Amino acid sequence: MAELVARTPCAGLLPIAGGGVRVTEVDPGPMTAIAPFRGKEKTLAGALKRAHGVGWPAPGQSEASGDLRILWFGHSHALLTGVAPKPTLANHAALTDQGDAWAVVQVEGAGTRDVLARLTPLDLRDGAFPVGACARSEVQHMQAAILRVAGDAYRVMVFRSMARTLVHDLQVAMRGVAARG
Amino acid sequence: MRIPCPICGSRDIREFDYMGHAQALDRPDPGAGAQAWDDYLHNRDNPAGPTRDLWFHGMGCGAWLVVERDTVSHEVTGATLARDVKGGAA
Amino acid sequence: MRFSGLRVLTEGLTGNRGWRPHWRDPDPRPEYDIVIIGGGGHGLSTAYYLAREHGLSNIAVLEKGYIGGGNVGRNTTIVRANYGLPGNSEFYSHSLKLWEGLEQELNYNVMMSQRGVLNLCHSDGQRDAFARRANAMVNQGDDAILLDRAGVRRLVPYLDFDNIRFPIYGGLYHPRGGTARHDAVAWGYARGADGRGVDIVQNCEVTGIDIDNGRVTGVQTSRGAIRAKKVGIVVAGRSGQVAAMAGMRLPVESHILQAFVTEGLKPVIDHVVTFGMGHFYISQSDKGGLVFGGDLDFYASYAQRGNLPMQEHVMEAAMTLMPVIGKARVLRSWGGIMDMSPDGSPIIDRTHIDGLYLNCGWCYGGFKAVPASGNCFAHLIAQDRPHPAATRFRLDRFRTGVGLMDEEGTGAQHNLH
Amino acid sequence: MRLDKPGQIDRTQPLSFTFDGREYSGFAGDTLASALIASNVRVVGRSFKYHRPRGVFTAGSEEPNALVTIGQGAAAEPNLRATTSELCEGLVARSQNRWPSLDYDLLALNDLFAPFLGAGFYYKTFMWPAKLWERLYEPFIRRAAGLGALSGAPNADHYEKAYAHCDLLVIGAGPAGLMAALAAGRAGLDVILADEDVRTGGRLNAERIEVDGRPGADWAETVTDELRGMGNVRIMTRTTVTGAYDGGTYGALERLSPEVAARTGAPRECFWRIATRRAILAAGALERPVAFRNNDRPGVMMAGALRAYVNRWAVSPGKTVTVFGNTDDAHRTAADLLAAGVHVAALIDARPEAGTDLPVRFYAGAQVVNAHGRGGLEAISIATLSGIDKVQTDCLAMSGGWNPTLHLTCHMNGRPDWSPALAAFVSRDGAVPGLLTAGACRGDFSTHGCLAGGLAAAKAVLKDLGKRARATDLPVAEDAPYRISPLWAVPGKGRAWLDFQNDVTVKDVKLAATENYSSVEHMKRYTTQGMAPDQGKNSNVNALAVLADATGRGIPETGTTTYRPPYVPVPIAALGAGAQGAGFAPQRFTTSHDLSVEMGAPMVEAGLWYRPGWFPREGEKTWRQSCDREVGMVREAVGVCDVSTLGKIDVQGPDAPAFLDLLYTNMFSTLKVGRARYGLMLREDGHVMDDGTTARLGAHHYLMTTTTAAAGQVMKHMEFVHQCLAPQMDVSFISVTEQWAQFAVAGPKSRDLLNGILDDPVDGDSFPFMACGAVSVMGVAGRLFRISFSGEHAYEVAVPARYGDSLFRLLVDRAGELGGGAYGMEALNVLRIEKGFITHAEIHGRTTAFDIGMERMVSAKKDCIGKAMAARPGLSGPDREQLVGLVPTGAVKKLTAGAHLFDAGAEAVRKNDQGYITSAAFSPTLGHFMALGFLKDGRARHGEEIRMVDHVRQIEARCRVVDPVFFDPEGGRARG
Repeated sequence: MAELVARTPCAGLLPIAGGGVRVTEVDPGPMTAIAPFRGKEKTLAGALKRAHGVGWPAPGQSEASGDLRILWFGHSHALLTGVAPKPTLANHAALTDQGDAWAVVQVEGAGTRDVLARLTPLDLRDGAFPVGACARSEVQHMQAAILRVAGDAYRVMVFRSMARTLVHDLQVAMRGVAARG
Repeated sequence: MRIPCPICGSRDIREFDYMGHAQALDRPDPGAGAQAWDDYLHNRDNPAGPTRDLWFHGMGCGAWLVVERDTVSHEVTGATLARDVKGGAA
Repeated sequence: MRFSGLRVLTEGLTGNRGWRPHWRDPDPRPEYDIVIIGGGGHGLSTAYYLAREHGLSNIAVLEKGYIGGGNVGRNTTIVRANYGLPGNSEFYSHSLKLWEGLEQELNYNVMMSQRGVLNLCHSDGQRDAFARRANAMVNQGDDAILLDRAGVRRLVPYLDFDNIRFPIYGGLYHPRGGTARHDAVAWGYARGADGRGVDIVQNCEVTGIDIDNGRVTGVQTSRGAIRAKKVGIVVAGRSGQVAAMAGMRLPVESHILQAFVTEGLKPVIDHVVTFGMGHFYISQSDKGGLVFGGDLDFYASYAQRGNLPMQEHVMEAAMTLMPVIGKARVLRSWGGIMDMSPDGSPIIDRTHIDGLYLNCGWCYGGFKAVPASGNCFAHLIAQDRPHPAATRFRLDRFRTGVGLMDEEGTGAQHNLH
Repeated sequence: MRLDKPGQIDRTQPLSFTFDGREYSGFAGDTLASALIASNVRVVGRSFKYHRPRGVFTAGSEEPNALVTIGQGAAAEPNLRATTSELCEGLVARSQNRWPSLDYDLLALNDLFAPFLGAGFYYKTFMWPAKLWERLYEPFIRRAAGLGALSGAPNADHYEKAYAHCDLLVIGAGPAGLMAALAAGRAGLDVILADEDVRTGGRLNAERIEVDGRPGADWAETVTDELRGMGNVRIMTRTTVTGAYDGGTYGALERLSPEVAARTGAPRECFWRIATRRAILAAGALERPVAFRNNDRPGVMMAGALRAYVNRWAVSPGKTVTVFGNTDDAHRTAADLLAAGVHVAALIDARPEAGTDLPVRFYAGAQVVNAHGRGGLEAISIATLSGIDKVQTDCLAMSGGWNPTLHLTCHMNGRPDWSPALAAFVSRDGAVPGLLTAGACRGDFSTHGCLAGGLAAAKAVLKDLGKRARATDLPVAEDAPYRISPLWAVPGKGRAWLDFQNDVTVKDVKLAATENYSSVEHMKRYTTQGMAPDQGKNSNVNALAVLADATGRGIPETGTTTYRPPYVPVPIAALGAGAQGAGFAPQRFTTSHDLSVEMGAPMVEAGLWYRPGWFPREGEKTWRQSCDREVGMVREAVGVCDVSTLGKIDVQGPDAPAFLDLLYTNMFSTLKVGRARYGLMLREDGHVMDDGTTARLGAHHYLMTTTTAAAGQVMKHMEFVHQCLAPQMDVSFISVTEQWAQFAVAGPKSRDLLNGILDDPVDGDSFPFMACGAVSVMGVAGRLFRISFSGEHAYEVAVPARYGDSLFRLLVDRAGELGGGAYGMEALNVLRIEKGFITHAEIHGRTTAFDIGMERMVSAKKDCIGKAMAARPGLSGPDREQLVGLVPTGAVKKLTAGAHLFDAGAEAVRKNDQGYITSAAFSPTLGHFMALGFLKDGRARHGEEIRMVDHVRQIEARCRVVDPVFFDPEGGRARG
């Protein structure tokens, strides 16, 4: 019997490199949006800590514990990645599977910030966007999330359907940065 | 122009959508009558000077904001989450 | 003084000493039959037609700055009659006919250039919507041609037919549409009105509207009180403020619309071209500058200037549609204040105050409306009943829902039209 | 000619270039202008209106005359300033606005007709006969006007946009800007120092001025080196800050150096959006000309520019130079020329009290009244108390004083103030929030003034931002006072130019005043003064002064026109970078895209998405053949269609039912778990916003669908309703459009197909019409909905998007085995029209629930968005156009969308208009065309014969009004 074969959002598009920057596709594992029910914010934070060892992220922040991360992801929700949420969390929050909704790429290398400066209006200076910071913003004209995972490494997420556009835009920016030497 | 999103901090207006005056928060009762609904949906003070209007941080956190702004100078003096404004009024 | 080639010649030969002011600068008199608030294109044409068609001359146009300093002096100069809905259809048709004789009527060359307006469509659905609009134009007696892709290519071969993000399916071509020299329209009407006895009073700001017992009696101004039997408000982006002087709250929100011009170039764009997916429209002025614009900045504003996101969006539309102009350089950007109405269509109506009339809500379609707006507003003021071409521009249509003219179909949000 | 002195050029690097086809050479460090001057090229362009020969006039971006086209083929760029174009090997430049050649320009005839071509002449003529305007006058004017020409080829170069963020943006890297950046950088601020020149230093590169006892340019170099060493300071040369925008946002245009721009992938120019907390404008000042007869002759140029050419580029535009001015700068110019060994024939100072120690022929209290020499300056006439002196000269340097470069302070509607002491406008503090001015652009013209001003501005910024300034010594430099005696226009006969580029003379401004274009804005618009590429940088103040004089007002009372962005012209390609071709908007691809393309389906834009139009099979020559076959497949076997682009929104929370009740006209709180229901959504103004089915997955859990087109709008609307109208509701929602790949499986054999892939087969009892629920698709957790947009027995099956490609391939394969296959948008459209289902062709923003026959869906039991306004009298009733079906009854069998409807026999004019067609298609099921449309009082007119007229497609047909559901009106096929 046939079976369904999984394809990643950037299959066939990555990796690419240039301008001191390398872009690879990341498989963050399961991704679940968590939106607390009204008045359940505190109990949810406790349940998260017990279930997965991370707290509720402050706006613009993320928390990591091993391969597991929780990202602040909007005015009313966070994104748990790297682990499927324990079902008990559903007592405190709406859980929605987002594991197939996003293309996730890692952009790293010395020129990363120059490349991203060509794509997003976000202030990525160290003071404004330290390691661990997570923002929703735009990348070119796409809704995006940007997470800083290390000094010169950022994760960029856009909707799955826009993976090609993201890779193309990164490529053009990388060429421009590379050419300046 | 930049808007101080209470959640995300100062952001370029390109991340936001504009709706209009914050009077849109004050939806009349269903039976308030034609004039009340006309005033709500159509008629505007349209001030030349300070105003409060509604912006949606669509490319950011997704929050609706009440922004205090001047329509002549474009100065932005503050922003509050619409749900908080609404909560305060209730 | 009548203008002609011969006059230019004789003046040139005699040292150009014979030229005279094109309009007077009178001090305001204490009383007029009619006071028009607003010395823009619409106000000046209203005064002109009041004098020309209704035999009235005891009229003042009060302008707080210099005449023609508002939107008539800061638009992208497009003239067209390509609307789809009843109300707009007959009105803009009327306006275009007035445009077509305007130079001769005013004895002032407003450089009305019927070079054709082309709207591009980018899907089957858009094409069908264009067909509907085009048929409405023909029903009205105006000209419309539905072009397929090949037809568009013949007309404007320099578009990027092969790589554009939203392919060009075809277009609605309106040959009688075109452009005009915007400032000259204001000046031509001013000269025509002045010549018929109208007082054009510049630097005269209206600060109050006098109302006695439900009837207007005059206005207060920075140059003193002026009595008037009838008062017309024609102040575009300032409509809200002026109407508030009469205790009215209008269905108008003022928004900024930017426009752009490049350095002078040899002829490259011969028509007016409009990009259906990007809110981008462009023509080339007789001086050679590419004149173009896009959508509103979207936030309420009185600043006559805009910001970068919309500028960039407009230029991005230009680059996907016609990369042939990529190396043209933007010389200047500016903004006008648009009186946005909830359905994107204007208001020419009486008010609840006797003798007080309102002309507003032009959104960003006001320039092409200048002749008919003045013509119809003059008719309303002089005869107290609407001109047949403007019967639907009622103020109460939003409350009743009767006769809404939402061409864009975007609903009652002022900035979406 | 090249002077025998060092200058800032590299003589070891000669560069060859051509101008109008002739070969010349210069050196690295030259601009095109300095290299042309070195090569004794005097005429570089023609003026706009009179086509007068013109020479290099300035040394900066304000240049009005030396505009050239550089490059060849698609790379050719018109209207570039030779004065700021870096020379590079092989550069190809051409002059503009002349025919057939720069030396012999036919339209130079215009100059002879000048008496007839004064300000606004065209408003007074070309009116008769009316038809000739478009045919004769305008084409001639258009060809004569304009400057350079575009290449005619699409842009083939790369341009770029980028963002930058800093604490302090310093605009201008002259003495003031360098000092400001130094102090701020040392104190630890993030600083961007931008300058439009290729190097820092500003006027220090152009003058023989010492700072701290050494050449100013050396001092600038040292400071620049220190700044480069700081991690917190970024120096952006070749970068012109073009505009000040709200909230501390600035636009800046960076030109890449020719050698970088030549590399693969490199941009030519980059447009920066800089967000900063504070800014210091240290943009210097622009020297202004004096208007006198024939002051536009090639060889007449600005004195400050001449000093730059002599001192920086070691070139002199003349062998015998004269200098004319009304400040000490005239003397400085003469001194620099003498120091460089250039002969100075005369120094003319308009100030009667002036004196000089320089060994030159000196005139005090005198004025140049005429410039002689048609193709280039040969002599000047000087009016003295004793009469007219004629002096032979091939170059006149003039200086009418300096205008602070305050343009950016006007970009937010700030108006400058007149300073009688400087005889110039100065900016008002606070004109741009967060921006301070320093140095010459503040009116401090001495080097000391600039250095001190820069330092003071930096200190003010540091204090404001709560940072401590580190000790920074103020270097020692000259502090000469600025003494000016205003001189705008020398009285006399003939034409004296104000706006060189647009050929506006003193006479034109006076004529404008005579004709009552006496407001400065009217004068500008009537004469076109200030509207040329230099935007009045060289002419505004002089023209204003002439207007003030002509109207008997002072300069402050006359006012100014305003400066608007950009400060220098910006290519459309830079501001629109990234958008050429497909870059204008993101492209969204479904998981079925690859297979659809493999199958040869034309992919059609649907919003940002791409969807297949149809799937051609062998032997099918037209889209209609494929479409008809696909419709038949669905009606008779099974079809598969990707519907993932429809918006899917997951709604959860205890108040989810109440929230949906508020959102939709109909009830969702009463929907059973495991069932789906069609919903209609209104805008608050009572018109239809969107429609779609919503499934109830749990007591507090729904899955909404929206149309593809309205997905984003609906999501935003829901956020508005929740956050702004009903924040008390405990509900949350999130888009899951991208999470699921969803396929419609439609047709009598749809269940057979599905049961082949579902781990637990479904039947009519377990999965009746409008059922929904979780299923297992070959081991993958999916969802199944029994909903139909075709009117057939149909399902939509959803799996996580990673499996979309795989599932689609499988479904298409299996469908093929059952006599079906994939179907595209065209078939989908025909199927839904046959069923009378609406799309945005019908709900186009002006339709009400009443119009589409759904007014009964507006529940009377509850409030909903749009309910109150939908009750307005104008939104329902017999005057409204209502949804109907139409079938052809006459000889013409085709119906077309966009056609209008009329009573049979009525003339097809607006007054008789009864409605229009929104959707039309050939129905292979029915065997004839069918259409949906809106007809006045249409529901009462079923059976009536009417007339359809499509003027623009030249189709007219008789048709009958019928119910909009053409096929299976009882709906038995979908339910069965």
